[in-house]
Amino acid sequence: MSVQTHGKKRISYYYDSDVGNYYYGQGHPMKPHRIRMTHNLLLNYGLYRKLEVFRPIPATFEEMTSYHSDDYMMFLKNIRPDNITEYNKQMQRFNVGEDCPVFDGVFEFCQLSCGGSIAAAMKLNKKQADITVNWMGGLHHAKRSEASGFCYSNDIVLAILELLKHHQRVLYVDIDIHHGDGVEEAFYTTDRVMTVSFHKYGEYFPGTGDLKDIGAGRGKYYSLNFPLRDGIDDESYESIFKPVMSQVMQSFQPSTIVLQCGADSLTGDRLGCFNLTLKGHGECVRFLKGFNVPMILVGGGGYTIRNVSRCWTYETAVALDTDIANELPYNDYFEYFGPDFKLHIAPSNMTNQNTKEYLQRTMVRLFENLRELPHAPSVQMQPIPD
Amino acid sequence: MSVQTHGKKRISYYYDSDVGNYYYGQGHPMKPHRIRMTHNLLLNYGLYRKLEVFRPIPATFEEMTSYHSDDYMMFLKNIRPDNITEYNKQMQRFNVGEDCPVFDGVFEFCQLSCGGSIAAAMKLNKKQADITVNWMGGLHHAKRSEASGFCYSNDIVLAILELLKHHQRVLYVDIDIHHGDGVEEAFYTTDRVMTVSFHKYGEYFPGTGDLKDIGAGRGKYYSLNFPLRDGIDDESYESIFKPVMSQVMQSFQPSTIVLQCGADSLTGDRLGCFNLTLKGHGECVRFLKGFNVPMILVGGGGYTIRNVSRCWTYETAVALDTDIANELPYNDYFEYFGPDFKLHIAPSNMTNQNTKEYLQRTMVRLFENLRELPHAPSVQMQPIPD
Amino acid sequence: STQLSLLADKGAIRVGKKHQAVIPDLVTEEGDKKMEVDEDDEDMKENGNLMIDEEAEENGPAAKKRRNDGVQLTERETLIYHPYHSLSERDIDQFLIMARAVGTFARALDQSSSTKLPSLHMTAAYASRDVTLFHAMALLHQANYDIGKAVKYLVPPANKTQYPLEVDQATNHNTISLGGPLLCRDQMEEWSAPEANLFEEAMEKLGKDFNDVHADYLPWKSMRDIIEYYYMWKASNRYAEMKKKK
Amino acid sequence: STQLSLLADKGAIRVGKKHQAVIPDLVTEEGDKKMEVDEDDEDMKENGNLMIDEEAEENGPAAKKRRNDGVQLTERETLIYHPYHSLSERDIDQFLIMARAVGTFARALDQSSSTKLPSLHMTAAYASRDVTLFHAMALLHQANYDIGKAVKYLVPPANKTQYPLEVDQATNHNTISLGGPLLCRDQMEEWSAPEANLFEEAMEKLGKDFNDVHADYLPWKSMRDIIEYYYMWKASNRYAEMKKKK
Ligand SMILES: [Zn+2]
Ligand SMILES: [Zn+2]
Repeated sequence: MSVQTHGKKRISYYYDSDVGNYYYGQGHPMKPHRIRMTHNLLLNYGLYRKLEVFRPIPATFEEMTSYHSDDYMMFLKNIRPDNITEYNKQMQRFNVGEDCPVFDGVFEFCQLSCGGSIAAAMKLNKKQADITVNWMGGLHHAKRSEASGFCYSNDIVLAILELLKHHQRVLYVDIDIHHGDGVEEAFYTTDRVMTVSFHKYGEYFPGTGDLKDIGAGRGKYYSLNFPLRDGIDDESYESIFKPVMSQVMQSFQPSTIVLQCGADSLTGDRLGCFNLTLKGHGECVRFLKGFNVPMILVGGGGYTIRNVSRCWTYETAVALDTDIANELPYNDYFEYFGPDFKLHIAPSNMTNQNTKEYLQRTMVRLFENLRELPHAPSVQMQPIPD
Repeated sequence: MSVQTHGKKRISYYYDSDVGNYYYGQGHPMKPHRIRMTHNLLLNYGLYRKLEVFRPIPATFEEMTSYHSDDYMMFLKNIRPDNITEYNKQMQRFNVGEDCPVFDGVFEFCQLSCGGSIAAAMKLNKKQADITVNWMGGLHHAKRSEASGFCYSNDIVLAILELLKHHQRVLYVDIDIHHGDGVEEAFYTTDRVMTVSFHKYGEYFPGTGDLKDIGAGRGKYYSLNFPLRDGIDDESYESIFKPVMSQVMQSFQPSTIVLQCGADSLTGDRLGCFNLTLKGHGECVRFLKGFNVPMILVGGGGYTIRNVSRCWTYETAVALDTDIANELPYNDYFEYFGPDFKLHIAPSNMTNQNTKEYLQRTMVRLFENLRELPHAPSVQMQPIPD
Repeated sequence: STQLSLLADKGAIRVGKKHQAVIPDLVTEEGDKKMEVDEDDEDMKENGNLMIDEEAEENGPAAKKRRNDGVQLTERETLIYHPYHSLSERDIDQFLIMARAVGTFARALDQSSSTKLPSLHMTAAYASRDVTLFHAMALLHQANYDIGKAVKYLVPPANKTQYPLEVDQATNHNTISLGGPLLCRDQMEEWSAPEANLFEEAMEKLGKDFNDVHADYLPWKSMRDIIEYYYMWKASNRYAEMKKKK
Repeated sequence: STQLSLLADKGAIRVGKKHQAVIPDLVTEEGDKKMEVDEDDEDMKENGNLMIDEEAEENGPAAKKRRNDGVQLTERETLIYHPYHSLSERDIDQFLIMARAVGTFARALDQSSSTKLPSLHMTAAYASRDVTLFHAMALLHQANYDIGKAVKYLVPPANKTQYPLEVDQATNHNTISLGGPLLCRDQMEEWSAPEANLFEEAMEKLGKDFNDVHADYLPWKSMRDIIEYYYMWKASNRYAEMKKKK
C-alpha cells in the first residue's frame, strides 16, 4: 500500500449529483448534463480518487442576495414553467424568457451552482485546499438584477465576495469565448478585484469587453479585456495569455485567483468560433497554477458537450498534476465520444483571423494599462489602522 | 464482532478433499462420497467455521506397518485393477476381491483414512485439542494381514498405537452395527486398551463379538462385547450404553477414548438392521463427551449415505456443543435428502427383538466381567521405577 | 453565451449602485487573530458582527462537521471522498470489482431484476454502470477506507443496522438492500421495456420537450427521471438502432 | 460390514504374534520432562530413540509448522481453517456472499463460462456451489481472518503475486484466475453439454461401471472427475428428469 503523496496540491472538487438533470428546454444549447459527463469521466479515469470530493450545501437566498437584488432573486425563486403568465412584466425586466428560459428547478440549479462556488471560496479562505474546482459554476454573464446568456445567478461574483473577506486582492481570469461581463460589471469600480477576460469581440454576445473598457473610479485599470477574432489557435492563445498574465500577476499581486474555464472557446463548439484544443485551453490552467497562488476553477460556457466534458476532465487532471491516457475510459456516456473515443481533440483548418501583429499590438496596449497600476497596491496586507 | 468463546471444547477435524472420489465399484455399498456429503453439510450448517480444520498428511508405508504386516501393505500398494491377474494368490491370502475389491487408488485411500486418524491421535497426545474427528477413519474390520468388511487398513489400531505412546490406558468404543473385530483382535492381549463393542450378533458379519469373548492373557477382561438383536431403538440402546459405559469409565479409567461412530446402526441402513435415529446414535457421543476425557471420533460403516452424512454432521455438532436446525441447509447434494430435506430421521416400526430382560441379563454379565478389572489399573500413571 | 440573444453586441458595462457588488471588508483570519492579538484588538471590535459569526461556527453544531478523518471541512459542504488514506490504487480497483460483483449477484437474487435481465452479460454490464461505482466510492469513505468494513457495507443485513445510511443521502443514488448484496440501479435499468418503448414513441412524436413527454406519455415518471433516462438512452444501443432505422 | 461376505458369522478372534499389535512403551511427554526432570532422567535414557525423534521434530524444519496464527500444529497436518479469530458469524456470512458475488461476476467476464451459462440464475447458482464456499473459507484463513485482505484475494491481479497459492494446494480446488475475479468450478460446471449427454448415454448402457464409462465414452476425463461428476449429477435436475422419462 502506498500512502498518497501529500507533496501534490490539495484539490477540492464540488459536485451535486442532481445537477445533470436540470434541463433548459428543447433546443437550448446549455446542458448541465455536461457536468455529469465530466464527473463520470473523472471517476473512470481514476482522478476522482485523488480528489477531496464534496457535495456543497446549496446557496441560501441570503447568500445569493449578497450580490443579487432581493426582487430579482425572489422572482427567480417563485417563477415556474406553470406560472409564467403571472410574471410577464418581471420576466422582461429580469431578462428571463428567450436565452434564459424558465425551467423546472431553475432556482435550485442556481443554488447548486452558487453553493459550489461559495464553498470553493470558503475552502480557500480556510486554507484547506490549494485549488478548488466547481464545474457547476462559472456563470459569468448574470447581472445583479438580470439574467443573461444562460446565466441567472453569478456564482463567480458570490465566490469572489467570499474571497474578499480574507483576501486583499482577487484576480479573476476568464477564458470563455464570451466576455465575462457579469463579473467585470460587479467589480468595475473596485481595485480589490482585477478582471481579465480573453474573448471573441465584434458582433458577438454580449457585446462588451472592448480593449478600451478598463474599469472606473477606484477600479480604473482593474479591468482588462483582450478582444479576439475568430479562429484563434493554441499557439496564438498561449502567445498572448502567458505574457499578459505574467504581467498581471506581477503588477496586481493577487493572493487568490478565480479562473473561469468556459469551454466554448474550444474548436468545434456549437456556439463558439475559436480553434483551441484541450491542450491550449488547459495550458491556461497549468500556467496560472504555476504561480502557486490559491485558485478556484469554475466552468462556464461550452456547447459541444462531449468536448466540454473532455476539457474539464483534462483540466482537473492538470490541477492534480496527473497524466491521463488519451484513450477514454468506459463510462455511462461512452457512446457520446465516438467515433474515436479519445480524450484529445484536433483543431479544425479554420482561418485564424488574429494576426500576430494584431495580437502584439493589443498586448502592448494592455501592458500600457497595466503600468498604470500602483506598484504598491492601494490597500496593503498590513494591520488596518484604527 | 464477537470473540470465539474458548470455553467450549477445541475440536480438530480432519478431511481430505480427495476422499469423496474413491469408488469401490459398481453396486458396492461402501461409498467414500458420504464423507464429502458430511463435509459439505458441515460447511453449510456453519459448523465448519467452528472447527479447527486440517488436511492430514497421508500415512506413510512405515506408519501403516507399525501394525500391518509389510507383505500385506506392499501388496496393497502395488495392486491395481489392471494388474489383478498377477496377484491372484495374494488376493486370496489377503482377502482382497469380493467385499474388499481392488479399486483405483485403494492404497491412497487407506493412506488418507489412516493419516487422518494418526493425526487425530497425535493431536490429542500434544494436548492441542479436546476432541478430534476423522470421518474418513473408523475402518474397524481390517486385520494385521488381511482386508475384511470393506476395510483394508485399520486406522483405528494405528491411532490407538499412537495414543499409547502418551496414554497409559486407551478406551475404544464401537457403535457400528458390526462387531469391531479388527480393533479387538489387535489389542486382545493387552490391558492397556479396552475395547467395547455394541453390535448385532448372530448370523451376521463378521461373526465375532460374543458376550463370552473377553480378551486373553494380560488382556483378559479388557475386551467387552454387547451382542444385540435386530431392531434396537434409541431408548433401549441408551438403557444399555450409558450404564455399561459408566462402569467401564469407572473401572478402566482411560485417559483417552476412541469412539467408532459407524452409522450402519441407524434405522433404514442398507446393510444394517437396527432402528436407531440420529438422536440415539448421537447420544453416545454426547454421553462419552461428558466424561471430559480427550476423545477421537472416527466414522465406520454406514450404507444409506444420506443418513450417514446426516448422522456425522449431527455428531460433529454434538462435539461442538452447537444446536443445528432440523431444516437441512442447501448444498451441492441437497437433492439426496428429499423428500423431506430434514436433518433428523424417524425410526421405523420394526420389532425390537432385544427384550428388556435380554438387555438386562447381558448387562449384568458384562458388569461381572468389569468387576474382574483391578481397582488400581495394572500400570499406574506414576514415575516409572528405575 | 449565445448568438441566439437579441442583446448580442449591444451590451454595456453599467456603473452604479444597482450594478456593482458591495465589496466586503477584509476579515482578519482566526489564525492571524491569535498571532497578532495586540495589534488587531481594535480591528476585531470594528468587525464585531463578522467575528461573532465565526465564533458561532466554531462552537455551534456546525463545528463538529469541520473534521472528518483528518480532512478539514467548512460548514458549506459534505465530504464524499478524500485521498488521504493508506489504500493503494490496486486496493481501490479491487474494491470496485467487488462492488460490480456484488451488483451482479444482487440482480440474480432480486426477483424484479432477474426477470428483466435474463442475460448474464447484460446483468454484469448493468452492475458495472457508474452509479454502482460512485456508490462504492461513497461506501469506501463511510467505511473510513477500510476495505474489510466497506465490503461488509456492500452486503448489509436486511435491517441496514450495519449500513451507513448517510451514503444514500450523500450521493442520491437509488440503492435497494435485499438484506444481502447491495443493488444500485439508474434510470436506464429501472425502466421496463414498455416504458422504454413509450419513451421512444414520445421522442419521435414530441422531440425533446420533456414536459410534454412527461405529461402525455410517462406521467408516472418524474421529470428528472425522464431527463436522466434521456441522456443515458442516447448512449445506448437502443438509440443507435433507432437512428439506424431512420 | 456386509452380508455380502462369505465369511459372515464364521469369524474368530485369533491370538498370536501375527494378529496382535505391538504395544508401544509409554513416552513421558515433552512438557512433563521439564517438570519432572529429576525423576525422569533415567527414563529418558531408556526411551532414548523415541526422545531423539521428538527432539528432531522440535528443531527440524517441521518445527516451524507447529504454529499457525496461534493454533498449534503437529507435523501430521496442514491447517485449513480455525475459529480463533475476531470475526463474527455475520462477518463470515457476508464474506461468503462476496465470494458468491465474485464468482458470478467472474463467470460474466470469462468467455468460456458465459457461453455455457447464458442465464443469470444459473450462473449465480453455479457461483454458489460448495467449491466456491470452501475456497473462500480457505482464502479467509490465508488472509489471517482479515476480511479486507481476503476479499482482495477474491480479485487477485493477473500474475497472482498478491494471491496465496497455498490455498489451491490446501483445498485441491480448480481455481482459475482471470487477473480479476476468482473462479472456482467443479465438475458439474466444467462439463460441456455434449459431455453430459455422453455421460448419460454411458450410464444407460453401462451402469455405474466408471472404468468402462471412462474407457468407452469419456477417455479424456479422469476417473476422479467422472466420479465427482456422477455424484453431483445425481443431485441435479438432469438426473431427476432422466428418471422421470423412464
Ligand atoms: Zn460563453
Ligand atoms: Zn458396519
